[in-house]
Amino acid sequence: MIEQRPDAQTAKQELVSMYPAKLAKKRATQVVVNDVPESGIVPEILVNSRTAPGIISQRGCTYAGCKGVIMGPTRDIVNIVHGPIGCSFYAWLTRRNMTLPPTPQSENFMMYAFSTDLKEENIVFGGEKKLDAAIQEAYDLFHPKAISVFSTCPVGLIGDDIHASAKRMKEKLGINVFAFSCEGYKGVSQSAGHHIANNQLFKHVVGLDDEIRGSRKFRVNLLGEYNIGGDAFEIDEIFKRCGFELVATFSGNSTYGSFANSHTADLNMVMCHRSINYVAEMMEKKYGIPWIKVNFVSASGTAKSLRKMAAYFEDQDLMDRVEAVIEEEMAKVEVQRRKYAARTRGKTAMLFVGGSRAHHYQELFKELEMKVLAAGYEFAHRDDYEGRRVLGTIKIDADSRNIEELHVEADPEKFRARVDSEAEARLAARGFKFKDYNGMMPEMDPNTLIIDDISARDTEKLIEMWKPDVFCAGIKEKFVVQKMGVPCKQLHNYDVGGPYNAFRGAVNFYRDIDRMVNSPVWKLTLAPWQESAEPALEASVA
Amino acid sequence: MIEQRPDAQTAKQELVSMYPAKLAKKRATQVVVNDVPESGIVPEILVNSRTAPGIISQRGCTYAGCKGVIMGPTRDIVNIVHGPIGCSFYAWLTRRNMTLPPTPQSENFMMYAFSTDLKEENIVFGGEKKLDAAIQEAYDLFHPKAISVFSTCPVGLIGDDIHASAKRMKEKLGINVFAFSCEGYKGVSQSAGHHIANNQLFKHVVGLDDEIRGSRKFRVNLLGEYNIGGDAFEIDEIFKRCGFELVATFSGNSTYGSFANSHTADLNMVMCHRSINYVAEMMEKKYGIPWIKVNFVSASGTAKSLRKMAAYFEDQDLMDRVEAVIEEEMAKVEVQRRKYAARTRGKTAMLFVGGSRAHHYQELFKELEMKVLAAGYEFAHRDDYEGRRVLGTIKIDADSRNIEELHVEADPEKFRARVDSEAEARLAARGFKFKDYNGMMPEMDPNTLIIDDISARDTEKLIEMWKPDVFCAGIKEKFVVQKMGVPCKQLHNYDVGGPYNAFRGAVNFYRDIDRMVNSPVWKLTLAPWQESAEPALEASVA
Amino acid sequence: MTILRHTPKGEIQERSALVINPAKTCQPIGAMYAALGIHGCLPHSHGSQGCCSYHRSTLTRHYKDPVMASTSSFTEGTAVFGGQANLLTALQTIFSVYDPKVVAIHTTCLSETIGDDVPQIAKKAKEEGKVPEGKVVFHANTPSYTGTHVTGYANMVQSMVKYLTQSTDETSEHAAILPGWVEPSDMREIKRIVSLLGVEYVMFPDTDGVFDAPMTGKHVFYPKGGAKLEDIARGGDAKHSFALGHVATTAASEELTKLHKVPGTVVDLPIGIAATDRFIEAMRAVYGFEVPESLNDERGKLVDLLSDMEQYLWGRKVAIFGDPDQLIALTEFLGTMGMVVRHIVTGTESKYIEARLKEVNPEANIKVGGDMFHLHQLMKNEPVDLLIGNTYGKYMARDEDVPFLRSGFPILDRQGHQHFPTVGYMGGIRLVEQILTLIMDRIDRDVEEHKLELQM
Amino acid sequence: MTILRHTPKGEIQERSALVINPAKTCQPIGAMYAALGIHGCLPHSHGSQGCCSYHRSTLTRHYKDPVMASTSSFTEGTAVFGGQANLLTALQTIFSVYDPKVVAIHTTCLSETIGDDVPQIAKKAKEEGKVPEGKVVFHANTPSYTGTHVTGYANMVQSMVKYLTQSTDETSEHAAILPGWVEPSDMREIKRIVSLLGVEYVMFPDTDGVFDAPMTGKHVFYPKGGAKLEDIARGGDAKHSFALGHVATTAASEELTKLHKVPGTVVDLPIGIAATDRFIEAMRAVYGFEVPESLNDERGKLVDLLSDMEQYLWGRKVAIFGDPDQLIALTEFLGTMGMVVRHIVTGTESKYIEARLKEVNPEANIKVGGDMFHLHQLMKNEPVDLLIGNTYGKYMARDEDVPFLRSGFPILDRQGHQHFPTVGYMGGIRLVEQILTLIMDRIDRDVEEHKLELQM
Repeated sequence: MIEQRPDAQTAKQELVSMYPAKLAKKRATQVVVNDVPESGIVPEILVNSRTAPGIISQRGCTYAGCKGVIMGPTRDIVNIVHGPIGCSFYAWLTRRNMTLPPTPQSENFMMYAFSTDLKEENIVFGGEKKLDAAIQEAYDLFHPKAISVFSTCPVGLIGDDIHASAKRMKEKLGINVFAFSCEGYKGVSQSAGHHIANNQLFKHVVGLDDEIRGSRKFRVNLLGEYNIGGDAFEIDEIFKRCGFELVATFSGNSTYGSFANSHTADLNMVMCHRSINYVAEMMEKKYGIPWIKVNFVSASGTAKSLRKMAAYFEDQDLMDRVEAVIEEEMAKVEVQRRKYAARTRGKTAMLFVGGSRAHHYQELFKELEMKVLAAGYEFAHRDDYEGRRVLGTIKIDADSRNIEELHVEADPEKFRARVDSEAEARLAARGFKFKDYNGMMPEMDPNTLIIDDISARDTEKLIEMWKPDVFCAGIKEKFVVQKMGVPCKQLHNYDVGGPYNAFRGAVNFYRDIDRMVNSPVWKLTLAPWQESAEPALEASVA
Repeated sequence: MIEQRPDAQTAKQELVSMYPAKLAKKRATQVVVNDVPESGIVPEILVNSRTAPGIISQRGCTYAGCKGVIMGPTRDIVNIVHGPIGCSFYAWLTRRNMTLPPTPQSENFMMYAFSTDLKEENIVFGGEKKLDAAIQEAYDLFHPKAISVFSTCPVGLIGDDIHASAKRMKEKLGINVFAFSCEGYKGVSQSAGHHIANNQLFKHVVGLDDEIRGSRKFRVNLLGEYNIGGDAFEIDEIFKRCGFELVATFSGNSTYGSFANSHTADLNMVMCHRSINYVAEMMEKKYGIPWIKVNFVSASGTAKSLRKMAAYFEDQDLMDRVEAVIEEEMAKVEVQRRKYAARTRGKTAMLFVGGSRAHHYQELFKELEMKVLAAGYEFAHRDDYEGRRVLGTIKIDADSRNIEELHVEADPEKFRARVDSEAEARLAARGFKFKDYNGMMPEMDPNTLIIDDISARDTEKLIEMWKPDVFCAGIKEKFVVQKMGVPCKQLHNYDVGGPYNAFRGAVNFYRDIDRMVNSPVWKLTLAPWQESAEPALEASVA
Repeated sequence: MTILRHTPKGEIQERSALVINPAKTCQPIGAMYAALGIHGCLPHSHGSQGCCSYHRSTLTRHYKDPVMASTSSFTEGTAVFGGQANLLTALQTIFSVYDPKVVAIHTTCLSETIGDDVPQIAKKAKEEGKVPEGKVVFHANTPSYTGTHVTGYANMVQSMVKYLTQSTDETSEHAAILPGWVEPSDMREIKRIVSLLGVEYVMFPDTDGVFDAPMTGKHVFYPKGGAKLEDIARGGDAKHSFALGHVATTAASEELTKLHKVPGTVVDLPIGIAATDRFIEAMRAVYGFEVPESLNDERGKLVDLLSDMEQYLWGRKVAIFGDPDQLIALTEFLGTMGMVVRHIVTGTESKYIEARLKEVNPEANIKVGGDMFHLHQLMKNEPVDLLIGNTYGKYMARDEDVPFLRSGFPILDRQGHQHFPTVGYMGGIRLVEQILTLIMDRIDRDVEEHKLELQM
Repeated sequence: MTILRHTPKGEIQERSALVINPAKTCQPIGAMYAALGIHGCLPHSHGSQGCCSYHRSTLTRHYKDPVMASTSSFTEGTAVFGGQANLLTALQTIFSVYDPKVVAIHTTCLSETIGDDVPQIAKKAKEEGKVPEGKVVFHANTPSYTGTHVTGYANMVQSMVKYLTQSTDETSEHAAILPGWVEPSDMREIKRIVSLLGVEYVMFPDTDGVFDAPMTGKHVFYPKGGAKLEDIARGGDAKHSFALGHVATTAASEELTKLHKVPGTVVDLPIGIAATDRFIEAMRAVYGFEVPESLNDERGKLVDLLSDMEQYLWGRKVAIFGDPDQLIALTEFLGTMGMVVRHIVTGTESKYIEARLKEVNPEANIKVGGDMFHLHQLMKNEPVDLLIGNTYGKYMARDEDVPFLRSGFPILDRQGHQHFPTVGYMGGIRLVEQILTLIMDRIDRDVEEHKLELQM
């Protein structure tokens, strides 16, 4: 098929021209044929822009990004959704962020959905009293450490002050109560919700607990890892073996206490740059914790990230341990990789998902020796495509301006610079880079297609034109893609698969992709009589 | 309905007249309108007679009576069926005789089916060698205490000498191996198989082990109890509480060893008179163990039987314990009986099954204050209907003559009279009767119908005429009866119900019958439009 | 260890403000499901992106099939200035990009709070030529803060009657069937039954062939299934309408009477023997047909199964949660089976339903407008032998080690519901089979080894 | 503790004489089942009472429905002097008491060993007027000591062709369908499929409506179902015969060719996608029809289900025992599902089947002419994720704690098989649903609590 594929330029034209002129003009700047010149300066792409009303997009809302993605994975906070029942119901256990309480008695509210279930009278006369009552009822039943409140669309209009309510109840109950104004209409996608979650978490939780627990050395936070399918369990295991002390993960398998204590770490590692870089930035300003970009998707990425972490701490024993772990694990992985790559080599993939996975998972396809034909994000910003070098040049539009920018300063008591100027020099000399992210496009082949905020129509057209062997997206796309005879790997929830992170996770992914692209089921699509008018001879033998 | 029922004479005519003249004439002597004069001498009935070819009967074959009924319930004998595969397959776990091995390691072959699976070449050239080999293979795999062999129809004709084979292998393997010539064509029903099983068990097993185990006092055997649905467990529990030492049960929940040791008991109690009285007779002759008839079906029957057992031993403590148990249990039963009888009072039943249950279960219906309209046996003899008083007058027909009558004499060493003449006198004075069985008919109402070897046609006709509230029979009749809108209680396997014996068992039966005769499901038979041409008004309300 | 470890046993604390583990969701998803029962229809969610995304995701997880719907993608500005601009753009985009025959707009809590006048906006769109000739745009108000997903379904079906049915002068013999919220397989079965009765009919909505589309190598944007506009239109000329499920279809039935003088009968969902009998009787009252032998046979087979299996079902305790129309028919049917329904919870509030449930099960603990947290507390206080409800029941089922029959919406973790009906007599046979299997599997798992039975 | 505690793990001892836990039974029961697929037919067992009693009991336990058949009630004398007298009396009694249209006599090991000449006896009965005018008596030889219950079915179906089909001169377009031993529900489904293909047909035997009779308050001695004599007769004029299942129907197909020159195609039982495709292709080769869209849709739905669920089935190990025709189609279908069939046992010996099974599953442990004791040993040595077979498999399933799909004959402890087909594409959907449910139930039972999944 590959040879019959129209080239990237033609394909782009085909995609763009499906839309009315005005929209087509805009789409032309959101669909880019990749080009990676020496300079490394890839073409500019229009992103983080409103989806045209009527377009069937992958995107969700601010509430989903705030409650679902960032706050969902924390097990011991009672998350009350303030609004009509739906939003609480839809966000109930529908992501696969796992949590493993240390004991059978440990608090775990993740399997519960809490809502104020606003009714018409609340919309008319206000729901603040009901919210107070709901917080009280939750407290009386569960006596949790903390309760948080999430407002949904109508709340923003009826004038409930959820922050006032939180403040009131915090004083009354003597536990931490805080709220998120994450109405669904804010921003252009989940992205706004991530930012809002980051802000409130930083404001109300981070820094509350100064006690140093566990090892005083090699203390790190992992940001932007959500423990889908148990990813975090794999990473934790590797960290332990290397000797890193993981203080907090934002927010896979996390607890309220770990957030409160997270400022005692000495390094922040950002995995999903899009959803969490805000917290990293703020923690650096306020507490002096530097951050680096890491990626534990793929075996090579994991090895690279571990080395970078070790390098930062400039400790020979640590580096040796890390090398030993990498050597042991890579040996095992390579055996499997060879086995599976032999069955996947040369096959093609497309990735359209999230804010970092569309990038990170390309590493795994490389390890499977597969070719990525096209990719794009659902809610990313330009830096996630083109790299942080463009940060300065991004113009802030109305939608982004609506999201609060916290003003953060160094904390008079708690600020501690982790890296003095010599150390910084030494590291720089070794080519060590802080807060360094090149984005997706520079790492993709030229003449691949980069599509931001892909639509259902785009998806269909793209598959028709380029017939990939596997397509990565979300639940809303999955069965559209499979109806077309192409297996679809969900990269939000992994289709009940995973873990896919770190070394063993990589092998899990190899196995699942091999299964999908080589499954006999895709050959059953046509019945014999649909393939040939002539009945099979075999059948007529008496 | 009851008033519309034709009277018994008319009903009998209706039943008999369905058959061709010759057969009708015979049936007229097998269908009897009951009459119980002062004398207690009920009308004579023709029974244990060949079923006319072509008639759809309840009856099975000799093999079924021997392998299925008598030998099936013993857990630690490997029972090899010598013949084509079918007979072994059909007798595989299809009765509900339960067994409870003392430990997880204890031998239990009951869930296994063993067959020599005779093929054409064996039929032509003989199967004796294959039988030897099969016994050897069974021994090599399981090393059981004993192996027994059952011959099926063709074996009788091809001249295999299964007894010679058994003898050979017994000598070779040094374990007990014995055989049953229970070809299906022998006799007129399962009854012949019972007799054959009794004979071989007595010849080859009973009396092999003289060691007295357990209490030396109040040692009893229970004959003709097969632990369907756990009946034996109920009886055992009551015996323990009363202080009886149960040496052997023939053959519910039994073991090879208990048979071998059974001659050390001091009293035999016969429950199913039909299937087992042969063993009782022979044990009395050879070992001096007297027997009495008992019945643990129904609470009153259980109380009566326990008292009789205690009376036999003439021990005041025993009698007191028995009375205490009866008092305690009857109190509980009576509460339940009242509750259920209030819901079953006046309802009607019919029983057509086996060789004793059609009689014993009438006790339970009496306790439910229900009326038995008709009953009959599947394979009984005249004494089971009319009482043992007729034994002398039964003429032996060809079919019965074909079944070996063992010639038994008092064992020179092991014979021990359990009851001396004074004791006998004392007991007699108290009205205690040995080997006393009055049969079913004297205990039934006049103008009920007694039908031996009821046919499918009779069953249908009888239900049409007399519309009982519950019909008791076997699996082949069950769904015929229920298609007619009448619940059918299986009295061979209890429909996965039971235990029904002793006190708690009686209550189980009350509950199940109440459920059946009062189930709403029988009112669903007709759709509204089948009940009235006029649509229900309710439905047409807008 | 338990999963729902914070759910207490013992005395049940009343809650007035906090809902925990809802037994319901919001109106728009019901409107979306109903709208997809029109052939060539694109449902449109007038609100924020998230609503549409959530509804599509939930329906997709339930059916493992594509679910297409569009949204007005509200933003901060829209929330302030109203959704008219967005809806106008949306309609233009939709027709040019997705070319539907019909767009069925439903509102959301946001657009309702804002107070957008959807009919007026739709009118404007037509006037501005944003709606091509021959294309249809209609709407239903489905504020998420009143009623539940079932109400949303009811409102959308009522709007179908209101906007899409027509009456001509010619009188006609056909029936209008208005099914409640049931599975595509159930819609198919209802049509089969009505055909067997020999009654000509139109039925809407009809999701048969929409959510259970074949795999063909192509994505058919508008699946073959769904009620055709012209058939829906004929609803106005129907001789009589038969609405199945009081909560989901009464509004539509009454609308049809009001608009086109079509008399209507509202019956329970035809689940189980009695309810299916009543449905057929209702039609017989109007058409006076002879019920065909084949249907009597299906009924007879169900009765046969029940009479033969009664001993396994009799007296077993059941807890059930779900939507009201299903609960009424199911609890009645469970009673017919001889089972004892102990706890009944539905998230949908309705005096009528409460009364009906009490009537069918006077003994049971009934909570109308309750949640699953409450049901779980009831189950802890009085254990049952079987739990019936949607997939969210699985956590309770595992914690309490109770056999669990998936029923209702959503079913996210099993397959079959879209293919095999539970309505009608054959559906009853399937239900009895499923319940028997659950009960027997549990017995076979737990019974002492020496009591393991070979036969039923 | 285990139930089958004497079944050893490890090296498997070959057995030459002793069969333990048979995966088969004897011919006559198959003949009885087939004969009941003729409307108004009373099967007659020429042998001892016990045979007939056992066959009726087993069929009754499988179907929970009446099973009527008569017997020659051999006695000691008969065994010596032969069964002629008994059969003559039997026929006279049968017609006067039960008034069947047809009596289908099958022999037993006893009458075969004696050497009774049944056709001659039947002839004598006619001559002596023991067979009323217009009544039919025919027979099949079914010696229990050769073949298995499937052979008995095959022999009886062959006898139907031999004795009951006729050819006239008029050439005809209709097909003769000769189904293998499948359930009444499958027979019904096969007829539905052939009707959808637009081919006129006669089918025999046909147990639809025989073993799944409705509850009506009456016992219908000869149920409504069954192939009518006049239809069977038309088999001789068929344009082509299609026999489903090589072991069960090849003899009948060849007989039809031999007697009436009706060309025949023998295909596998249409279980699963590929086998159903081949069945339809075979008919298309003769009739050249366009396969209707509705059937393509059913196929597409099955493919859709498989493609969406593939991840849950892929690579799971299966052990299966049963009858050869089922095993071939099922193991092929399990392969299509991505499952790995490890152990296959059938009691029926057949070189052809052995070759076919090896062809479909070269990797599997295949034992043709084996028993369940052997299968259990294989399972102990290499455990599996799923066991498929008749009810007798439940003891192994519990001992090894393996999910168990009841399939084949007999199924004594579950319901549904008589009502819901497993043949054809819809039957495939049912099979996949059942297997998925077993697998997911087991995962939901065993998985650590923090890994319990909400969704598939």
